[in-house]
Amino acid sequence: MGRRVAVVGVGMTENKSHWDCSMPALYRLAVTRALADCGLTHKDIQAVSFGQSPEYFEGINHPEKWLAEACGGYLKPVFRIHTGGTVGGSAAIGGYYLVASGMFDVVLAVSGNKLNETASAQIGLGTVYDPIIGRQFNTGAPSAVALQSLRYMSKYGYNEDYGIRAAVQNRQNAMNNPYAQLKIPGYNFEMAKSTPMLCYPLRLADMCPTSDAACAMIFVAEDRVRKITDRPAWVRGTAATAAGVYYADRDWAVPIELRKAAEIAYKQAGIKDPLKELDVVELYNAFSWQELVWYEGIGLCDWGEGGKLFDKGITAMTGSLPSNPSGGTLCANSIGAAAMFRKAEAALQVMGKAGARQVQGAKLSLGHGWGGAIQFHTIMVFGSEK
Amino acid sequence: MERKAAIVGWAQSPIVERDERIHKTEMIGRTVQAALDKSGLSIGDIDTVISASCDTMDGASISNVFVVESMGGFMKEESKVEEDGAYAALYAYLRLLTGHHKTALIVAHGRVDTPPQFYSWMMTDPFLLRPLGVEMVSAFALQANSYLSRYNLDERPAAKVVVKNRANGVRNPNTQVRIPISEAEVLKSPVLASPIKLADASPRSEAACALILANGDLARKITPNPVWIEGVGYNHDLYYLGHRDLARPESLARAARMAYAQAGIRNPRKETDFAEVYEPFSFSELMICEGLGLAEAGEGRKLVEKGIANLDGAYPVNASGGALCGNPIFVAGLLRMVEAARQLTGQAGEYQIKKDIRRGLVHATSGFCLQSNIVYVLGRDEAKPKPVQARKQVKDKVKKTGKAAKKAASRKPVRKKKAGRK
Amino acid sequence: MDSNQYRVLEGNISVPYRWTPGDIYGRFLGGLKEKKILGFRCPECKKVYAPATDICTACYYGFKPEDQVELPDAGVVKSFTVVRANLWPPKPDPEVVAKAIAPTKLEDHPLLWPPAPPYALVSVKIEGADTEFIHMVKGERNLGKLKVGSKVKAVWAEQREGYLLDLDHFEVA
Amino acid sequence: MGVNKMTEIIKSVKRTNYVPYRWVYGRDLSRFFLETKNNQKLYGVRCTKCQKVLVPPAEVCGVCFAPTYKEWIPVSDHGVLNTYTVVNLSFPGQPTNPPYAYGLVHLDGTDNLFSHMIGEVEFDKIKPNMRVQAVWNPDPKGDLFDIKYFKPEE
Repeated sequence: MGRRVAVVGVGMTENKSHWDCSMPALYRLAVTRALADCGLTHKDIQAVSFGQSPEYFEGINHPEKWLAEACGGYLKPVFRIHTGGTVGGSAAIGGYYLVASGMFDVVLAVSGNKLNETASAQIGLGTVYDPIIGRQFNTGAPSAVALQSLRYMSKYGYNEDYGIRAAVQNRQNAMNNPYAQLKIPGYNFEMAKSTPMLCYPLRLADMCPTSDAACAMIFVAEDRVRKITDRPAWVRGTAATAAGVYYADRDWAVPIELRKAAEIAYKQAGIKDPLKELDVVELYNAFSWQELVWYEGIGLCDWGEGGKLFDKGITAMTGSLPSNPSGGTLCANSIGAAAMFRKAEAALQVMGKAGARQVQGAKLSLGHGWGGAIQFHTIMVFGSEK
Repeated sequence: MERKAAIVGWAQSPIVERDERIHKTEMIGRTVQAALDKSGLSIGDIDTVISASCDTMDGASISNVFVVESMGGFMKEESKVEEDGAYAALYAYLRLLTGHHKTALIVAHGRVDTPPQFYSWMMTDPFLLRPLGVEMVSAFALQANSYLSRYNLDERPAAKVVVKNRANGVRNPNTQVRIPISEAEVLKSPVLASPIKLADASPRSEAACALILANGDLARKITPNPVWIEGVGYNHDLYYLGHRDLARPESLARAARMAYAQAGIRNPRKETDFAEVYEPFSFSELMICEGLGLAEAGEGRKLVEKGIANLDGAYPVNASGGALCGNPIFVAGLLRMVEAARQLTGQAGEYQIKKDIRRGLVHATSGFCLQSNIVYVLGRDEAKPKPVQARKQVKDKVKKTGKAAKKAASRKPVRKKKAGRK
Repeated sequence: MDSNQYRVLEGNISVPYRWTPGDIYGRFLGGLKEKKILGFRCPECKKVYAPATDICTACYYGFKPEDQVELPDAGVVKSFTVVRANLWPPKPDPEVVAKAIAPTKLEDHPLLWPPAPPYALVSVKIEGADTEFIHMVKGERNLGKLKVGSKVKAVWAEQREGYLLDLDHFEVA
Repeated sequence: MGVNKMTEIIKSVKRTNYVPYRWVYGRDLSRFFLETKNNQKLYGVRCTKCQKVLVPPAEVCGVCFAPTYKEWIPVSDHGVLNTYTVVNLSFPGQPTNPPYAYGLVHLDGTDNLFSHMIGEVEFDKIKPNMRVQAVWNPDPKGDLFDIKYFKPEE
């Protein structure tokens, strides 16, 4: 199916308020780091797959028009993909297709957001809701995910502690990630549980921070890979699926479209039992409960079993399938870059370049992205082998 | 020439200035259904859906959230390119090239929920251009003046472009402005931003458009008249207007070179037969024709002055009337592909190019002053277009591949998996 | 259904922003506050960018503060357009905007609105710069004299805050 | 020429961006809200293929990609609260001042979820799967707030 493609370089910026850094400078920082990571220069880049989330975050429509040159896209083929929270994943998948199709050999995928440019990211997220039905009482993403979380809790009878515990596990993992934003020494269950309730059942601890960040990945065609690196991350499977908003029988706790994406990606990657075969997963858990829901979505367990899987400790750093060694989106969420961070972290793991958050001997990894009104999902599976 | 993927079906809603009686999902749903009907396919035959729409125009962040169901994207591999629909077609084409997908549906919609000035004003950076209120008309006017002063031209060639496109638009039942205009009327129309006058500018428009692409072998089963993508190129120039040479859009020349290299074209003027270009303003069409290599730099005017670009000329440009007769943002470029496909399959009716045509150029642009451009070379088979088969026969052919059946089967268990509510 | 029963929802999206200029744009805007036009010279290709930009695109060089050069506030018009028609809907009522962004105060985040015509958008090559500066020429007297090649000089605003319009407009010399 | 170290570095450019909109209801939603305004009744549409009933009405059934508009079906203004949230979070431009509760209601006789506010109940008494009913606004304007909110069923 198409040409084989590998990720050879990854560049990330720190997730924080970049008060000293304009948007072009932020993107340039991620891109220069990605180029340095694989020893290429901007001249080697043949095309750019650009991603950035909703315009109302920074108030810049068509941001690629302004920012592509800061990504080395001057007089190069550039297009922008925009799928909401999944955009980082969608842009990475766009980068994959640009190479796999045979059109280009070396492609940069870059995605980011500078959420601190707006007085509140929730204004931008609020405008996701339909203006005629829903925008009247929205509160951005937290309230929508609160609906999903409570549905999940009440449907399967999980108590509130599961969300908190998932949050704590991620926050503790984040201590190993130099790019994460929320790094709180000694973070524990009591600290998390004592945070204020913002959108029942979500406490402050259940939510992600607001970050500025950009992330870049360099995709290269099969025959160019070995000249650049001996530790590539081969793209083994990709999928981006969508459901809808008002479709019949929708159950917010059962993301059927994510299961579909996982099935597509596993088929491409030849994975039959993801729980056994995958070595590490990076999930877009912008809110704590989603960690459990996405376990089920990507088929690690049956519907409703996410909490039980978590209880077994399989997804802890010490478990057989660590989830979010980076701390996940719960510890750093720039939205535009977040889904690409998941892909990039997954790629770094199989490259063996994840530093203190490295899962030893990781050979097969999965990066996930979520967006829209809990209805878009992207998945990329990376392998250390073709 | 290797035949990789082709346009096998399309539909558009008629371009209108503004229709406040129809919701965007209604517009999209009907257009997609019409495209499926036209090609004799069902939604189950579609592997991937790529959309193009604009958050700022729709007044809704992630504008595909609420339209994904009406465009048939439910449980499909779906993505959105926030550029003109012609870029969405490019992404769909890339997906077909990999073999992961065999059919792709491209959907673009453009509504005027806010005046388009806001769409373009929001495109500016907050530090250097936004305080000046830079938007499409004044930015393209700045470019037009650069072009005119570089080549020492007056405003008459651009007026001739308007006359030509408006005359063509009269014949196009799907377009918005269908009133002919004279050169004198163009030159007398009120100045918006010199040298752009009201008649030089494209109107404010709404429309939806759907296009279906299929892989080589499948395309022939679906339609007797596939329109092949022989080459595609796109490129992106600098953002700040003071940083680039406005009179000669370099990204356009590069996009064209990339497309021509894929299609094996050395002389586009001789090896292609017509062009459909996205000209937001009359002056742009002259520059686009030059950028595409149809005329020497500064000599785009000769195409209109000598009647070459007319519908009955040696190289018709915008036989459909172009964007000057209807410019739905995010759809106009995709419509150029549709118009070229209509011409190549002999379905353009009143505005069908009479001479024998085999290959056409399609151009679309986005950003200020032709910043980003995409160029397609579309071609039909050597033989003349065949009469369209009865719809049912076509459908049976596709079913033989087992695709539709497989899709239907794969869907059921997904629905079953969901636990009952309550 | 009668056509007059079709409904339309009128509303707006109003967002207060605090855009970060960063080190380079930030210096350029700071220069405007002090009635200075600052440029940045790429050490690789030696081109001078005025107004500022974060990178020299061809070299993919990220500008540093030490690349800053001070330029005269005058230049030559390379291209222009005179905007005569008002292309915009009426300016919104400040109360409507204030309500839409509450509790953020409109005084802290003034409404962004395009200039009222007639004015000219001009592309000015500042003396000593290699790029062109897009700005405005205002006033009928200036608009009448405006040509490609006209020499122009900056007219500075009385109240300056570190915003592009601290340089109010250019006048034809 | 040369570096001028005294130049102030501007840290932020603060402005409010205003964009006006006219959002179109279209045929189905116009009719839906005409009924809520004139008759205080909720209507849905039925998918011509899977026969499921959708409220608010949609042009096509997303699951089947089949048209829905052949039937216009009255549905109950009572239903089951599928899930809900109590919002304490506040931000600029928020349309309603917190705290408030809203949720997804599975209206009787429908197959999808309708989102609306929840009122006339203490927040800690709201439970998923409780029966709720619409409270109609005595001054309907033909928009979503023709229903003021849903309250626990009497």
